[in-house]
Amino acid sequence: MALALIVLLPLSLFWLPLVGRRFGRHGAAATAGAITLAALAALGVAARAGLTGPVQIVRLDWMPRLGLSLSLRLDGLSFLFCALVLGIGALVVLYARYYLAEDDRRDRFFAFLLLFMGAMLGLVTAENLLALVVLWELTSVSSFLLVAFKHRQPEARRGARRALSVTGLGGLALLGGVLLLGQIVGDYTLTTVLASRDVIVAHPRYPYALALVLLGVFTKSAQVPFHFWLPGAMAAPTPASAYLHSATMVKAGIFLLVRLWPALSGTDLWLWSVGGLGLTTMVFGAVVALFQHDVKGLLAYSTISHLGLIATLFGLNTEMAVVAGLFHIINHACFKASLFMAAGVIDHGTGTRDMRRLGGLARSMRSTAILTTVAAAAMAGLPPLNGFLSKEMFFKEAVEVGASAAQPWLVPAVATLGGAFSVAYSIRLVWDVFYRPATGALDHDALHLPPVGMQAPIALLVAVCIAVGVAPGLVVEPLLLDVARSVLRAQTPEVHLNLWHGFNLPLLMSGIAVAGGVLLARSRHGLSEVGRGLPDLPAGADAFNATLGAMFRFARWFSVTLNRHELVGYVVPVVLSVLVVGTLPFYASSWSGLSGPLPVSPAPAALIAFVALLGLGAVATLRFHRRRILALITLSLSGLGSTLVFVELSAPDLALTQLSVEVATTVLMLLALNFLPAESPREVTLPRVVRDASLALLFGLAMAGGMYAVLTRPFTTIADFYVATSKSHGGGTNIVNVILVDYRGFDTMGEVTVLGVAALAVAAMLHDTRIPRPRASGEGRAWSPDRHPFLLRIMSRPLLPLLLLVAMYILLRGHNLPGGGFIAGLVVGVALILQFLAGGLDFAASRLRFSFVAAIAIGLLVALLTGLAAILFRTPFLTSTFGHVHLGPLEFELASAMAFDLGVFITVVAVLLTILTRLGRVGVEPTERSDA
Amino acid sequence: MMHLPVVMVALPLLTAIGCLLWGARAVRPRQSLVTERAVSQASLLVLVVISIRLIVETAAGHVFVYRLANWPTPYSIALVVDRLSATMVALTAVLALFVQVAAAGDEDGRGRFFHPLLHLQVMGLCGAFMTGDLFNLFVFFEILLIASYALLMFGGGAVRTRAALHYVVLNLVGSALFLVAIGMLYGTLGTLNMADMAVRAAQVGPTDRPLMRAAAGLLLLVFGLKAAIVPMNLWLPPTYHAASTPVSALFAIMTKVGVYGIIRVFIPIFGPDQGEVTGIADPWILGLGLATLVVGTLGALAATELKQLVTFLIVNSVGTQLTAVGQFTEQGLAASVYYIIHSTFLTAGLFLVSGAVCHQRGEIGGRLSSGPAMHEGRALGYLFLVAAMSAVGLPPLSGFVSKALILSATPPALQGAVWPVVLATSFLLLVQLSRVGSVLFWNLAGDVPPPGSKPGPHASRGPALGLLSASVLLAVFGGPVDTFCRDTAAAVYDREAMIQRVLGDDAPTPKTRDDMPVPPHGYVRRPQPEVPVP
Amino acid sequence: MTRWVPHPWLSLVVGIAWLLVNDSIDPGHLILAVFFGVTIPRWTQRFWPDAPSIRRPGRILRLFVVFAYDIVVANFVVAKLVLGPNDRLRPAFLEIGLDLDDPFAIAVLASMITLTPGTLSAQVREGDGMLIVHALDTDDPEAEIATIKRRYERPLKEIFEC
Amino acid sequence: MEEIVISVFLLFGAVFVLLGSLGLVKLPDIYARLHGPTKATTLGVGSLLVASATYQSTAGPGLSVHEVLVLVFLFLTAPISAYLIARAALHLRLPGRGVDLPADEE
Amino acid sequence: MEVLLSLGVGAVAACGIYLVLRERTFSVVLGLALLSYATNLFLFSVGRVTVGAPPIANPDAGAVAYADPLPQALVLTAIVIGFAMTAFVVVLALVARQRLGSDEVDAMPPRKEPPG
Amino acid sequence: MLSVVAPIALGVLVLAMLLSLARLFRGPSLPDRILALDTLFVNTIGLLLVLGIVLGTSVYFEAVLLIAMMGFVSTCALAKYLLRGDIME
Ligand code: NA
Ligand code: NA
Repeated sequence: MALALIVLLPLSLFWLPLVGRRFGRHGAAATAGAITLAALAALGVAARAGLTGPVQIVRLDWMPRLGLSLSLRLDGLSFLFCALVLGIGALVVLYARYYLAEDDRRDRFFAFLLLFMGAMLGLVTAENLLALVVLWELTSVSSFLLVAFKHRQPEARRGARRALSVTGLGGLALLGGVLLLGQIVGDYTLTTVLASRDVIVAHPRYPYALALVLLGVFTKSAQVPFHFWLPGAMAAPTPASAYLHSATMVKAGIFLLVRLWPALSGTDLWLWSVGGLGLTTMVFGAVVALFQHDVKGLLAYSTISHLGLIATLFGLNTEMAVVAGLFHIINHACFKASLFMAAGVIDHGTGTRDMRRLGGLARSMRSTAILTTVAAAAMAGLPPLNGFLSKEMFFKEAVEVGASAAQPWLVPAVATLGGAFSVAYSIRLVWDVFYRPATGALDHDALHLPPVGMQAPIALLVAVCIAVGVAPGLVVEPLLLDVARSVLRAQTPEVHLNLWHGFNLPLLMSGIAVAGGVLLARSRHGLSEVGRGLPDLPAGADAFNATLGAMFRFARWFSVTLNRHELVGYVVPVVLSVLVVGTLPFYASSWSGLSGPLPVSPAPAALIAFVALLGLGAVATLRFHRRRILALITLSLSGLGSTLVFVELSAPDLALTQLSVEVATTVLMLLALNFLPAESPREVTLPRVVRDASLALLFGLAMAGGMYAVLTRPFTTIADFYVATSKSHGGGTNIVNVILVDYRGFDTMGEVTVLGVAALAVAAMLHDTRIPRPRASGEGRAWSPDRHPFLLRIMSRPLLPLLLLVAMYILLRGHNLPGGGFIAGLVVGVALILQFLAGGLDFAASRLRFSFVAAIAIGLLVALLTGLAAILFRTPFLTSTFGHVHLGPLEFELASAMAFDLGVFITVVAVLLTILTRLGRVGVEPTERSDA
Repeated sequence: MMHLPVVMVALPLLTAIGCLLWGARAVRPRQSLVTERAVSQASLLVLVVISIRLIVETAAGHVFVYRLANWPTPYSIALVVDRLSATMVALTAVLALFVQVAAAGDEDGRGRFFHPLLHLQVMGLCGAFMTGDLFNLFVFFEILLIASYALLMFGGGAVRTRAALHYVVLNLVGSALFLVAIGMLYGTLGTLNMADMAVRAAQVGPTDRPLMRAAAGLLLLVFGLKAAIVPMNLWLPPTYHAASTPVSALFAIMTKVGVYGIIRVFIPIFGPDQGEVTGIADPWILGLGLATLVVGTLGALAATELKQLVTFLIVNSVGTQLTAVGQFTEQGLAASVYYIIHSTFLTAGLFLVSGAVCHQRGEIGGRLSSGPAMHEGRALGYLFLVAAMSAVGLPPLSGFVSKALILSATPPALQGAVWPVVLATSFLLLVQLSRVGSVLFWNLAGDVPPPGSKPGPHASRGPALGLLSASVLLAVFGGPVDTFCRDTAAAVYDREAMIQRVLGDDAPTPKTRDDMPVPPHGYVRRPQPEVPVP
Repeated sequence: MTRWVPHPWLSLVVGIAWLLVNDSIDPGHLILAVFFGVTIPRWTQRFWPDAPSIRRPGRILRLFVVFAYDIVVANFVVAKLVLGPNDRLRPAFLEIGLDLDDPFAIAVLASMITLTPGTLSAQVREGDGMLIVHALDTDDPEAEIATIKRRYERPLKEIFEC
Repeated sequence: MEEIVISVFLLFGAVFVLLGSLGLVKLPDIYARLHGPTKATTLGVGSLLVASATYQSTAGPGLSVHEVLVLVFLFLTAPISAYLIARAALHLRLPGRGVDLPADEE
Repeated sequence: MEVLLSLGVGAVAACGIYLVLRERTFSVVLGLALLSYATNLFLFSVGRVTVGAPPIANPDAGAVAYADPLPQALVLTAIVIGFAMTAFVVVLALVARQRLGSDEVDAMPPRKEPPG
Repeated sequence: MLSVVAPIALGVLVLAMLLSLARLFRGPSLPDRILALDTLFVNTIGLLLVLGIVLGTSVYFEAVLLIAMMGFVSTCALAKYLLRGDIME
């Protein structure tokens, strides 16, 4: 429980500081501090049981089938990191309380800080690897928010983004690595994974898993070549840098390295990748640090260097090196956090962190100078400070492991070189800031001296550095052993930490390093020519930027240049895809699948004529498509051909429908054509015409081929059921109509809905569209003044009752013979259209005084209610019934489907009226202005 | 209880009718809006409740087989509601409710018939998600398409008109191809019910294989067009970009219809153990999914405008879904179901946030360059942060969970192809979205919002919050949701059980046309009053 | 009566047409015929507000016989002209001053002219009451006009305008 | 007997329909061409309708007179179509061979 | 018969696709209409083609005596839906011409207009 | 007898259709083409009547009725377009 509280307190209450501002100026800081201390207390309670026994685990299943559970473990290693996170966290909160005293967004800062703290605590206590990844990414996100805290500054935004990008990349890789590990082991539980080293290492996918995990580790811990985000992240407020970028977040990578050390280490691959890259990073960071001008920049590179050192130790595959690495984690956290805070004090006091402007601060900032000097000495590895001890251990391991290499001197030499640079930049830091004569760039009287609250955390950390250095056996050894045991278990070596080990090779190396460091520091101006080039090395940042830049450029080219958002650009891929899916299968079968086993049947002469009409109409439409009215005529021709094909091939209902729709379409297009150009200009580019023609031809061939392939195959179908039951069970002899209103009435319901929506859409689109009528035809001919030609106007009137009668006839007989609500609706619609044509819109519309839209709704309602009525009889929607009705001398058959058909009928009429009258109303009398 | 499936279709239609009739009474178009809003919202709430009921029922193992007009399957159209259908329907209802609330601020008054059209769109979606009949699916596709055309044009304007023109023409071509595909399948299998198709597809001979492959390819193409799969992805960004904000949020579910169609066709009909047609399109689907994922991501990188970016995120999400579906494993499908739920809410929420951002930034709109402060910059910023994290797949949100599910579902043989693409695209999105968030919310040209800009539309913040909170809830309740998704996927893969349920115990064997003079005994329905109990 | 059956003749026609189209005089269809005979003209009245009343229905039959005869003749005439050489045609536009006032009567006249030998109504000029007729082959336009007036216009005037 | 009646009407009708179309193709100008279809075709279709009515009455279950309706309809509409087309031709001032066009506009 | 119909449908479809690929909205509308003729005929024909056997049930005839009614019902639905779509796209073309100032399918909006 | 005459009539009507079609394609004016289309509709009516006799069925009657009606309306619309542009003003 206490274990869970450690994590949950900051993670679930991170928003409290946002509220905490209500409790006074420093309510946010106080809230954050209280939460941190409470978590610290919880840690104390949790650790009371001791860290030597079996690890404590709490478990909460989150996504069990994925293998993700929220289980926490507390062992030596997680205790150490919890203690660092919370201990330094508490100090940082205290420090920030003063550092950000003037910032009115500090409540947010503390919230983000708590969020980060919680994520970090969860990460280091995670028992489930997937949960670890979750929290790992959360540290990246909260760090992003912290780095960008001063988001008005471009470098803050840039730094934050870069940090997030690089660590996010690592996080994704880690996710992959963890998933691989989980799949290899069969479990994401750390306990199981740590016990499965032999399985993991022997698995063929071990290299991939390792590579992915290490990518996460290296990015997070800023190892070369992924180091470059860390200096950029220095744009964060100093308390955040001190916390995240020295003590905690960057150590998350290192933490994972140790965490998985028992499971992944011990192979050459591990040695070379972790050790090799660590060593490189150590030297690189140290060298670059020397030539930084920004105090925080120097500290950032120094951090990189020290993280490299720690990584090297873990890479060496020896138990003692692990102990040394763990020790250095503690030491580095102490001195680097204090140095960052000191940098903040300097920045806070002088307004600059540029070492070229600073100088001579020892006098005015005496206590800071002393504290910084001690911490820097620890960083340089000078006795009697903590840094010295762990560095000695590092040198010792370097010598021992290096001894087995082909060039036994190489590793120790490189280590010493790193040490020398370390000494050099430490000297430079202290010298340039405090002890050299003032540059004159600063007004020493206007210095802003740090409050005690900012000094105290530094002093406390420096005191720890000294205490550990002087009395390691007393102060740190028990903890270190507990921690080491949690990693190394039975293999934990005997460790005795002493300041003095006697004269040995490591001591000699230290001596050389110090001497070299002093030398380097003195001659650094001479080296600065070399140094100036260093940060500009084609290092990670540039490569990263270049890669991303290229990626963005490629993306723009791919998405913008290649796609001009033209209709053909959308349609042609579809056509091409049709050609591929339509021809590839037949091609693969050597075209044998194209023709089925059935023989073709002879075509009746009439059918030949009708198909010819259809085809000729289409070809003529193509031929005349630029002369639009003519194209409409030829389109009707094709439609007529289609109608006749339906007639010939035993589909009377289809023929009727096609025909009526055809006319309605023609009227519609004529209405629209009045406001469109009468002719299309010739398209000039021959290549395009050729391309389109070939595509069209191939498409037509594919369709013909597909159709032929279907028609020449034998076939079994469910359709005979309809034939057999239409009369007996559906109450109608027109099988197609019974299908439409009964068997598949649901389709028809949908179909009339589509019609209704189309009408609504047209009404909505044309609601406020008014277009001046053209004064003359496309050829410039004036319109005839005869608005409503006489004979049509007069004779259409007696035609109307006749046509309505026909419509009623078609409506009522549809269930048994060709016809039905849809066709009847079209007939009525067309009959009314005739009135519009003959008498004009105003004449006809003023005689139809009802809302067409409401009529659509009513039609749909009738159909829908017919369907729903079935539910009242406890049968499914649309279930129909029929029977003979006897009314006196009358006897007739009624089917409930007829009510449905009536709904269809009403809808169709209303839809036609809506669409055509809306379209008819678009035209307005031309004004002078519209002619211009 | 039994009628619940059809209510999901009938109620939206009834609501649309009601709104139309009410609206027709009003003299001025806006006059009836208040009532329409209330009716529309109440109806959507009922739909949400019903759909949750459907989920509860189906989660308990029940499958609704609603034989419309009370004819036996496969002769009737049957609505088949299993876990997956129920999920999709619920997703639709909830999304529509949020969209309705968002639009009820003032967007719905900028044109005519918003609420009827919204309900008709919902009707089309629900029908498409529930129907067990291929041609009926076509009909519902058309309903949802025509409603989407109308909604796309909602609010007017030249940009919208141009986008609509392209979208409509392209989809008309697509609909024509759908009919051809249906024709080829009917002409070979002789049936339209998808369960019956699965039965008959397993029996086709080797000579019919090319024809079936072509038909399957055409269907893939048709669904791919709806879903915006490469190479038919190009239409989506300009179209969704042009739509008004609530409409584009609603469109977040449109692409899922295509993916859903692929799931329903390519697993039971052309899936495993189907004789000659086994796995007819499997490698294609995975390959196209990965390609879509890449193309969507590249588009997101190239985006210069916020809403445009979101549209590419949709393409990206389609690719992701297909990558999961295309593995053709139960786990892959489970992951994709989870992802579908996640991405629907996420992209819809992102659209609403984007709409508010564009609105509040005044003239500069959603352009990804330094702009003025926003009235609600802080709130919108946090909403965007959550959305972006979820989109990238950063924990602890549903985006992370879904990516973990997809990656972990990938069988080892496919990991080499799938993992690098999924991880790399996630990384690129991370880079781009952090850039975008930083530009929009941090790189401010001034402290005060632009003159003349208004803080509204207020109504969209609540729905955006609601939609994005799904990212949190789906992650928090990841365990049960994951279990549900896995059961859902298992049910989709359990072809035999589905066939049993849909076609009943006396699943008819194919009859040749020559030997069926009278209706076989089992088919006679009347005068049996009893309804086939699913 | 006029409220329910505004156009008795039309109602009759509609009713008969219903029976015709259904080929049936079942009681059911008779009822439907009455039903539609009442409802359809009633509803369509609005589109034909100024429908003429028939004053002398007895003349209709006679006119019909004349007309039917002319149609058959017209077809043979046109057949001959079609099959003959084109350059033998003597086409002309005739302008007929109308004595009829009722628009419906004029329309009926124009229609009859179109359906009968060699003539075709091309335009009704409502302004000056002129009917313009295209004659396919005529040597004496005036005689042609006189025939038309005699055979068709006068009976129509009797039927519709007393 | 019926068969002969039907055959005669059938042939007569078909030939007149053909004549109408022949006139359409052969006659020299639009005004002349209008005569072919409006007259010959109407009568031709009328004969075919009679043939059909006779056939359906003898072959089918009962009397078939509904064809009359089509005939009525054709007789009502043919002049209107012709009128409108002529009107359009006059409006377009399409030349007629050997005639002067009357003044178009009122 | 099968060859004839296939070729006819193919020809209509080819003309339709060619027109859909044109640059003017009206041509595209024509193309879509042709395309829908072709697909409707295709769908109709897959029920196999029969002359002189309309599916009007006659209790005396056997099942084989009729053309397959199911595709006919499907095509009827498809025709109606096609009409709705045609109506919409025609009006859309009109509105596009009005708002974009040109009837080109790819006409650009006349002036900058903020989307959304 | 009918079995001989009916196909002949059918052939004659197909010939008539071809002639109308020729006028439709040849034009030269739009009224010519509209007239040709109108004639084609009427030809079709005849053709269907004969087809009904050939196939011994009456189910084409509605098609005949509708072709008569629809052909007429589309002719009116086309002609009115030539006259006024706006066919429904
Ligand atoms: Na059509
Ligand atoms: Na006519």
